[in-house]
Amino acid sequence: MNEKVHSLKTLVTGVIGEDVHVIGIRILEYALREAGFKIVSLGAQVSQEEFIEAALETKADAIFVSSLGGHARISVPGLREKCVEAGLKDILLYLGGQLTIGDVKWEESEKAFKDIGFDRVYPPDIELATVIRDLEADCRREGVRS
Amino acid sequence: MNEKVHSLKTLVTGVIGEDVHVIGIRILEYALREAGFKIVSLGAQVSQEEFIEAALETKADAIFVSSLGGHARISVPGLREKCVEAGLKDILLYLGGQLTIGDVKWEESEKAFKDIGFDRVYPPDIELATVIRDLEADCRREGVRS
Amino acid sequence: MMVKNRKLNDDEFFKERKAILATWPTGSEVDLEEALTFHNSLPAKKNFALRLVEAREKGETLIRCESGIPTVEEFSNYLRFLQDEGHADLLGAHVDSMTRNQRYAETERGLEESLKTGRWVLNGFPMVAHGVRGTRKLIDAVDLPLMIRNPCVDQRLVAEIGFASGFTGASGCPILAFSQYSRNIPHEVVISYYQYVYRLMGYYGERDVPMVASIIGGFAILCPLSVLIAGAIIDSLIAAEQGVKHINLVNNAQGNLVQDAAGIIVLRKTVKRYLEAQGYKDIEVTMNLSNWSGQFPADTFDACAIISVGVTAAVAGKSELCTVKTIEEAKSIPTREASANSLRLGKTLIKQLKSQNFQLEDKLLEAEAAMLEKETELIVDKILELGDGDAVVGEIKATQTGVFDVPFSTSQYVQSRVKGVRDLQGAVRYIDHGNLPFTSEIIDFHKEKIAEREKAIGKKLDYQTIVKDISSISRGEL
Amino acid sequence: MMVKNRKLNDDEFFKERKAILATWPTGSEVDLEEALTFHNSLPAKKNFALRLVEAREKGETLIRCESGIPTVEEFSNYLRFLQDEGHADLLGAHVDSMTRNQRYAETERGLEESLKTGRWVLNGFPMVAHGVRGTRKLIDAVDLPLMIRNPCVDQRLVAEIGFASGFTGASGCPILAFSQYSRNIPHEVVISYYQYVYRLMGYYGERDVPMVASIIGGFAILCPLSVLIAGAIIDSLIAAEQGVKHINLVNNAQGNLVQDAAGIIVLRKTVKRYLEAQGYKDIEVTMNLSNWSGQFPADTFDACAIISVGVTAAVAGKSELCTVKTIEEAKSIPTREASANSLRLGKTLIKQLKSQNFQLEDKLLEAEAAMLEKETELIVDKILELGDGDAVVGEIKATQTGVFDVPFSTSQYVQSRVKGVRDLQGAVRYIDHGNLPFTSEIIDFHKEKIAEREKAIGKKLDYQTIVKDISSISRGEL
Ligand code: B12
Ligand code: B12
Repeated sequence: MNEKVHSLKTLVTGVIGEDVHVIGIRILEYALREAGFKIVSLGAQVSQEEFIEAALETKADAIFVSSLGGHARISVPGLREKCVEAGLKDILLYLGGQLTIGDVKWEESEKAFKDIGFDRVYPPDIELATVIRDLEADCRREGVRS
Repeated sequence: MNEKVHSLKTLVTGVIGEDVHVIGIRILEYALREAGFKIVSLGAQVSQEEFIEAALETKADAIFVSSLGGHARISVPGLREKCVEAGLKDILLYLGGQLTIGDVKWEESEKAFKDIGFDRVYPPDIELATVIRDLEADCRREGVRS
Repeated sequence: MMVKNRKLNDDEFFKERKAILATWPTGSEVDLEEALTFHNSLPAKKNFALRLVEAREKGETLIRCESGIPTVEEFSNYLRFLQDEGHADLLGAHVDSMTRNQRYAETERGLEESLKTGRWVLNGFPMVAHGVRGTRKLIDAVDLPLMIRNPCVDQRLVAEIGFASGFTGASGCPILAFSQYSRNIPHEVVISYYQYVYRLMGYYGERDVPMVASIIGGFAILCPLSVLIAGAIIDSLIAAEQGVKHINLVNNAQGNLVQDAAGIIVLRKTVKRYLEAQGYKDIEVTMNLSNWSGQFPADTFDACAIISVGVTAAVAGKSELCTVKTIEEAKSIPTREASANSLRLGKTLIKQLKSQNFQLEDKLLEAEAAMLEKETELIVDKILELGDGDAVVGEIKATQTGVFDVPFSTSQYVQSRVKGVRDLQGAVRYIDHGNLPFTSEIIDFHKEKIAEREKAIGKKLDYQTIVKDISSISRGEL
Repeated sequence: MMVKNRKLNDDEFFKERKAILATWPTGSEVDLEEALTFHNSLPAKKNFALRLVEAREKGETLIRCESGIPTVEEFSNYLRFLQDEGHADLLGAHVDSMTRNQRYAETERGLEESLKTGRWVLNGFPMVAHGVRGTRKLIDAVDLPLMIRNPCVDQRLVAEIGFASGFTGASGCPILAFSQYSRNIPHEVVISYYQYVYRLMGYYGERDVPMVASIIGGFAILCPLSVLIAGAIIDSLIAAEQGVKHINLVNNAQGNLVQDAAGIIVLRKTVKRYLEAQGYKDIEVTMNLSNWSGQFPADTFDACAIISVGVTAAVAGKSELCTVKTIEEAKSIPTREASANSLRLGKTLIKQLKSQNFQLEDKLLEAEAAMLEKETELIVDKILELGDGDAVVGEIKATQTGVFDVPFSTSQYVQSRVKGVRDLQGAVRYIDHGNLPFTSEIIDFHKEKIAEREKAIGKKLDYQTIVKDISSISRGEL
């Protein structure tokens, strides 16, 4: 029963900005598809506008943003605002990868990205099962809300 | 001229206590012989008494004590006193090898061994040329003294 | 736009040049004549191309690692540290990925923030932001040659600034840039950008400043080697046509020593053969074995083991150069200490292996090399056939039709039907060869190798296996 | 005193036993029956001998490193750390060198000072001071088998205490102890002490508690391999006669992979052959490739390279066990972190190499092994001839006459005329074979190898070269 809560959920995925690291998100997409989600995969070097366009077009429930090169602090700010402007106020925003450069404390980094509107933020050694569990939980909650 | 100051000097060498690490002292002996010293080599596992006996017998000018296993703090105390008792008040006592165990500060360790009567104390990465230079200087000084 | 493998003439070259230098203010700092004078004032030992040739003559395997941080001052110290404490033989500057994508304004903001906070906000050295004035300080800071490390679609401005600053080589090549660093840029556009860069290198070379092109032909994360070698052959033909005289070929290690060493041998041999066959006769070819470039183990000492395997492959294949990853590869841009430590490990291991004339089992190596060579020739000959002898025309058609293809491409124009998987010895085999023009002998060989592993583990290899194999090395396995 | 290779009978054994246990108060804690019960309560996976046999059956190369610090509590944590963070396959306890020389009173003072100051005042684990009560806590602390590491002249009391505590193997053997750990103790005395230890192991074995003897036959710092292998054969015959059923043979790597791997192969083959020829038919033989044991490089990452070379030799020679030095070898007794790091490096490298079935060039390996085997046989056959078939009698005579001889012995009774030096590939050759019973074919072979290097460097090899070669690895060279 619980597993079915997300059977119709649609996710837009991509690597943001000038970043070309696609391997991680491809693997993640594979796992998400196996878990029953519908995936709209944009690939590498996706702009904020492209993410939003695809989400609007496919009525997506969440946007999965990947960033590996360490430029997330440059590439992701503004995405939540643009979503709100585009009428995607409640869309889930997930962020993962190797977000920053150097010895930045994870808690600091997580907080900073949550503060600018991401619902979930993950370090690179995250278990995919955890992501899926979180997503299922969030979807259920969203379900209640909508 | 200066090089000749030690041409007749005799040195007793050995590895003290239960220690069997002879490679270092063998190499040192080789260099000292090349430099013109007379070497009385006792080898591994030499007791304090054996060092003194050999020094007395050969009228040695210096005793070269090697200790690699880290037990120098157990094996060398008392040697100076025994020398004095045996009438070898002025004999030069040199100590080298890997004297202590763990992260002991070199200055601390050097001071401790000098305090108990060693004239010179060396860390394992010592250049043999330095030892020979020191020894030549000490021999000259001894020469003046005697 | 119709691109061919034809040398740019001076008119075309200088017209394009003017436009490129005008794309950002620091472009105006580039003065070719002044640059040539500067290069001529440098000792030969600071020339990357010449150092590689010397290594080949002496039978050396040199060592370097990747590095690039935002500020000139800190990066100068960093490079000096690699030279003095890491005993690096060669150096380079990794350019940040904003610059690689012409986002120069964002780069300048990132640089400012880096300077202000003392943190590395950019993931490399922003060469365009620093211009010739800043970049040349790197050259002055050390006694070793430097190469621009800037694989991306359009590195024309970076190449102009870097070469003018005293760099004597550049990495990146059309197929790598197109298949791994772009999503929707047409193939011919990428090639034309590289033709410019290669012409610029040729121009320096013709004026007695040898420039070396580092060519890889694709990216080896579970990519069967023959497509990469084929790619490198095509890109070498493109570089040579524009007048490049020094080519340093990269074989990207995947972990099986026999296959990685065979890759070095076949890459060297086939590139030389096709260059000569197409009339490029005086090209200096050297090799670079680059460490496994997929996900790295997080632990420092696990990483040391993976670095060791790469070094062993380099020596076994008699590569002139070995590029090692650092012990912090899985973490972030490495500190200078991490880089120097990795270099020392690599260098000492090279000394240990070189001085004993280390060799893998000959028969295995020969068998692997023979198969690789056959596969490579089939692909390249078909590409050249498609282009009526023109490598560029052929390559574009081949990619459209999947006659040339690589796994996990970032480009929407690449089919990426080709997929690799490890066999029982960890060598990468075609689990899907897509539309590559292979004979049944070759197809069966790969099938057999895969069947061997299937038998051993008692189940079919599938996408799940590919995913597992991609990250196996990061778990210490193969 | 006249010693022969003859099994101690129960009378002799128990009489000697009583005397030994009486030499120090903790001797009274040893109760053979209780010990057997305790061993039988342990799972098979905590038995060192059985784990090695399992590794042989499965084709594994296991890993361990040396460790030993003074206090029970800290050493228990240390060992657990090696197990959990280092992923060690096997463990051991290095005994301090005071205990090794029966200076138990000094040891107790050192232990007290260690406990008081929290500093490691002793260079190992003082097993006699801790007795069975203390030592057994090590066994309880981990899930892996432990071996006593206590090469020295007289380890009878340590063996009694260690085995009673749950240790399932011991290292050290007559030739090693005599030639490297004593100055003026007669050969026959050393042998007789070891006969006791081996009889004790046999006794446990006969009661279903397999004990493994780690036998090395000498010490390999620039010592040509054939004398070491010959020594190991003799010592294996001594152990087998006393009833030892598990022998783990050590080949001490000297840096040339072909020679080190050949050493593993020939050691295994010849020991088995001589054991069978002398009628010892049911002995389980396994191998241990031990890392270069001379001076180590001071730098952590240089040390990593030397550890890697050792591991590579172990895998190439298909050794069941690889003993690595630690990255702090040049410094002092390693911290548990340094040990675990070294183990992880080694283990990951083993995984990488094993899973690709790593092989050296076969022809080179075969040629090296063939020559080694010939040399070894000449020495051993001569020893047995001197003893009229009795290994002990033969070995004692052979050592007196230099028919058996090793370089740099600490014993005044060993001629040490034999000397090794590296050839052009870093393999160790006889620069002086002293009185070893070699044919002119063999003598010429070594001369040629040495001449090759002399030609290459343009000068005669001499004592200076030996000195240089002894420390070359610590400078990263070979
Ligand atoms: C492979 C690789 C490349 C390949 C990429 C190939 C490709 N097509 O993907 C190439 C060679 C092209 C490349 C280029 C560069 N790279 Co790179 N690269 C790597 C490497 C070795 C592995 C990345 C990888 O594939 N990991 C395996 C996958 C499975 O893991 P993952 O990506 O982390 O993804 C997992 C999780 O993070 C999570 N996840 C990821 N995204 C998301 C998103 C969401 C929403 C969620 C929930 C989860 C999630 O799920 C994934 C599956 O488990 C890493 C170092 C490392 N980690 O070992 C460096 C690394 C990421 N690269 C780095 C850099 C700097 C670059 C370059 C700028 C310069 C360079 N070094 O060449 C260029 C970038 C060019 C550009 N324009 O982007 C740095 C980044 C520094 C930082 N962040 O601090 C790293 C860390 C290397 C280093 N130590 O310097 N790189
Ligand atoms: C080879 C070796 C052995 C061999 C010795 C062979 C032999 N016959 O000599 C064997 C295997 C037998 C051995 C045994 C042991 N060893 Co040991 N061994 C080493 C090793 C690897 C190299 C030592 C060496 O030969 N160095 C090369 C020579 C040229 O250098 P050197 O000895 O330092 O000598 C130079 C200078 O120090 C100086 N010098 C030396 N003495 C003197 C004296 C004077 C007066 C002067 C002026 C200069 C001087 O001149 C020399 C020439 O340049 C070292 C680690 C390392 N350094 O890499 C461990 C090491 C010394 N051993 C160690 C230990 C603990 C032991 C054992 C107790 C246990 C064990 N690990 O097996 C036993 C000891 C048994 C016993 N009863 O003594 C420890 C000592 C710990 C400490 N001090 O903190 C070390 C550091 C290893 C470690 N990290 O644990 N060992």
